[in-house]
Amino acid sequence: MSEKFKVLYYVNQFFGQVGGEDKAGMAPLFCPEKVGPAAGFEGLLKGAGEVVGTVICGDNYFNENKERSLEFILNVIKEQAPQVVVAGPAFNAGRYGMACAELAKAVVDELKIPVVTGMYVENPGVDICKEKAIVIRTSDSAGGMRKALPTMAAIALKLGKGIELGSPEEEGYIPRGMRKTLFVEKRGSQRAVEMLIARLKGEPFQTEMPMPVFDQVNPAPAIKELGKATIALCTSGGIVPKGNPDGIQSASAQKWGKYDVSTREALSAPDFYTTHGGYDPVYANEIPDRVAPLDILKEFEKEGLIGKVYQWFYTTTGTGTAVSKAKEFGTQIGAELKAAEVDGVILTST
Amino acid sequence: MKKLIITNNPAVKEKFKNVFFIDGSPQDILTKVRDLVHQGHGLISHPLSASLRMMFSPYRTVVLSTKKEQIDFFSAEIIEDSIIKYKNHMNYRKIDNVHSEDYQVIDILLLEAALNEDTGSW
Amino acid sequence: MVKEIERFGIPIVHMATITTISESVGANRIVPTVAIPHPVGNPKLAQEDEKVLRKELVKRALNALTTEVSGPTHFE
Amino acid sequence: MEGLSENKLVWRNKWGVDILKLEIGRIYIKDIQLGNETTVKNGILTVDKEGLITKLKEDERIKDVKIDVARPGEKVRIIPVKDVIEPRVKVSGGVNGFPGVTAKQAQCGDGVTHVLYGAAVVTVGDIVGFQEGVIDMWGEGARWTPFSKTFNLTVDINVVEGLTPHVHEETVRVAGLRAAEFVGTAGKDIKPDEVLAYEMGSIFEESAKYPNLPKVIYAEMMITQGLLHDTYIYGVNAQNILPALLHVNEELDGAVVSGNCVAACDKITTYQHQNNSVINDLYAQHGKEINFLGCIMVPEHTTLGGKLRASEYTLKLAKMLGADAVVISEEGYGNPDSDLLMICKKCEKAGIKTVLITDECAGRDGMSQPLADTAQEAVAVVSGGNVSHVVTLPPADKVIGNPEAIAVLAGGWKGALLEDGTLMCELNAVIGSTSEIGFHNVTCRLY
Repeated sequence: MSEKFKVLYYVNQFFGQVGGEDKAGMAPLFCPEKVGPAAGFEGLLKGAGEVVGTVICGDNYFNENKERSLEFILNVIKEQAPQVVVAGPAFNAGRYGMACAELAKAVVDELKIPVVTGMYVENPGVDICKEKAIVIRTSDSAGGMRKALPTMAAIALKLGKGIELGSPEEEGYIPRGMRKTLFVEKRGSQRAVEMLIARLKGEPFQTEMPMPVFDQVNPAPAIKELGKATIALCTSGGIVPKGNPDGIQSASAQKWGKYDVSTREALSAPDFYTTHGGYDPVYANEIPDRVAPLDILKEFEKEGLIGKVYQWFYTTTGTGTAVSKAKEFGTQIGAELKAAEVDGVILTST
Repeated sequence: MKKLIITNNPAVKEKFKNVFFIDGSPQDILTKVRDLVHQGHGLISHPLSASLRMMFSPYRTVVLSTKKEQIDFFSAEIIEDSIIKYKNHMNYRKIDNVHSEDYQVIDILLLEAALNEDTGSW
Repeated sequence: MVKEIERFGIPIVHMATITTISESVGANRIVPTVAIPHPVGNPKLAQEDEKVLRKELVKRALNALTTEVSGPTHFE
Repeated sequence: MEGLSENKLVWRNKWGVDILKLEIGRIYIKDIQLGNETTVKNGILTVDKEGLITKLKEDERIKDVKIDVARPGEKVRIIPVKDVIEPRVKVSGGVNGFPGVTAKQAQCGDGVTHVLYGAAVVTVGDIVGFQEGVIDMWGEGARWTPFSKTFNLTVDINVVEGLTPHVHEETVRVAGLRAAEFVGTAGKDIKPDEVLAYEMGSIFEESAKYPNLPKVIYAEMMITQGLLHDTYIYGVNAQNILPALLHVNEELDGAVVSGNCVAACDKITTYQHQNNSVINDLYAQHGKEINFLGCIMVPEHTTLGGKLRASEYTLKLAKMLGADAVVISEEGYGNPDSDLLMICKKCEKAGIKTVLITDECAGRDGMSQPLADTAQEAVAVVSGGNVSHVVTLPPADKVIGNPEAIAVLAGGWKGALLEDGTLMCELNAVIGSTSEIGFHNVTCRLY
């Protein structure tokens, strides 16, 4: 069996048995041994693959030095030339999950090597990499390791041998968001009638085309003292500084931007304009405050009607942006506003 | 009842009055329609065709109502969705210019059907 | 976006022209605005009048933020 | 009116009210041969080729007709397909042919009809240059179209010069129907291998019989937007109708004819109207799980006003009939998606449960969101597959129709026509591949 495929394993400082939180700042290193979960992994590959080494990196180091970390790790991968890269599982650990996810994305995009990882479904890393890597569904704590590894190994085995993966349910991974066209036993009309009868009987049924879910959030309590409140201004109308320094897309936005407006009286032209591709930009470009009314908020701040306009102005474009992206933006922006103790938010949309 | 026909089909321009002709792509037509809807015009005809093959057409004609004070939300949602859907298709398809004459003819026939259908003056 | 920010317990007011979308994305405090390309402006007005209009709309938004609501509410 | 009384068989049930009773006798066809007479013997359908050509050329607008046969498994490609029609003959009740189109007006859905089951007439010929629609009889392509399993008599129509597109379209459409009628007569005196009975009383009677079963209606949307985008009911162009209520038997007996030939993957061919799978599958549950009330034929208009009107009217008919649930099927892609969701939303809001059948465009890699329009109310949707799914079709030994149309398939997108004739195309070019009446067994799953 000289034709074994090669697997490279990635773990954080904890699973790499270097140390706990105190070692989270360690830079990545390559270790030709099989460390932590990598140790038992080879056995699960049933003699078809071998683990050629382990990359260990501190979670904080990775997240704070993403580019440097990726450069190092990608170089190791190039040298070792594995057929499959395995990372984690990260369970519900946010920083570890983000590291696995960013690594997975880079490896798939740049090196075209398949990656298997494992995460709890609510790990923020899932959304980052599930389209690129295979993310198996794990429990939320390391107690699920014994269950996770065989699932990951089974997938690694298929990837290593170039065998097509089955459905997410069969293989235990989180759906990648791919609509796969396939044949089923029953014709469509039959499936429709069965679905109808199940609905009529109040039995469970599964739609073949799930609609995006809109859940409702309980309203946050009102601001008590407006005169002391810090108000943040956000827009999905794509108002950006001249030159669009962060390259916010005109549609299907992949990112948001924040700009310091503490010294500004208004979002005036030509310092600001709209990059939004979803409406006629003429009016917004004449007076950007028509989309995001910083001018009025600043006046109210002066008058003492409100305590303060928050230093940062947040912006993105709303058109064609996937629900999952909008959600991601909201979570990131919300976390920042919460940390900054902002009391209320005005969000304008075009 | 005045209707406004937005088109990039030269044959439509020749044959009809109240035509706003744009020398551009179907995408330009949809963008212009969107801007006009935002200004208060309503959609009379749907901005998309009913078949996949017509997505390849170099021509697109949309009928709008006269401008109203209040923006028609329904029209605004439809044009927005239509643009997303159209772009989604054209990401990996290209316009079929080889048969542009035939597309011109079908475009105008579908327009005539739409105009015949809309008898009201709401 | 609206929902996710509100999830942090911060009151948020959505100023939007198509209020049906506003509701469907889960906004609880909604201020209907002027038009899609210029939600809080109106190029037809003189610049001073336009400012008055914008002031009025932002006041409505602040009013919304200081009002307790129990579900999607329009402030008109 | 003559047609109505002629040969009409009237069944009476215990309430003594006229009902429609349809018997479909299937004669299994195992092969088609071209010859000098039109007969069925031991399951072999022989078609009088010259006789058929002469018959079709009675229409002076037709210059040439080419007749051929494509059998399952043969390395044959048919392109561009305009329509597929099942050859049938009326044995008793009603009149033979397609009332309002090829025959005088008569009630469909009553009496005895014989079907040459397993055979199909496939019309070929382009009215405009960009037509597509491929049927491969073998290999990979055959998996994707239900019409690779039928023995196909292909009718390639060439018209005289100078016809307007409308007249050209009508000529080809009617020629296909006439050809099916001509061939179908071979089954008139043959004993069917299988007899299907379709019997349905009035809505009141059926509801009295099954008081506890939920009442279900079928709303069938049809493309009705102009040339190459039309559907006919009893010969009436459905562009100008209000949604019409049909007895469940009528469409199964030739009341509905397709004039739509630009949406290869998800159009409803005449064959699929004659064998509408939703009607058949609902019928199978009638009296068991559901009380199947009827079909509402819903036109898909181009105008928003028309869409609003048709969706409201459909809801009203459903309410008048006391429907508890409705199956809604779409035809086409693009603006009809709006109609589909409008009807869905209105029905759900009125407390009528819906199940939708549609197809989706999720991009070549399947990674795009399938729909641009979304409605929270659409909780039960059947997908006929991704129209952008790419299939690789190896070269054929023989092409029936216009080989140049193959280039059209590859021309409109970044597809490929390789030197050896291998073609990569999207499912949207393959006839019936992503059927929105659920005629085929393709779907999409989230991976």
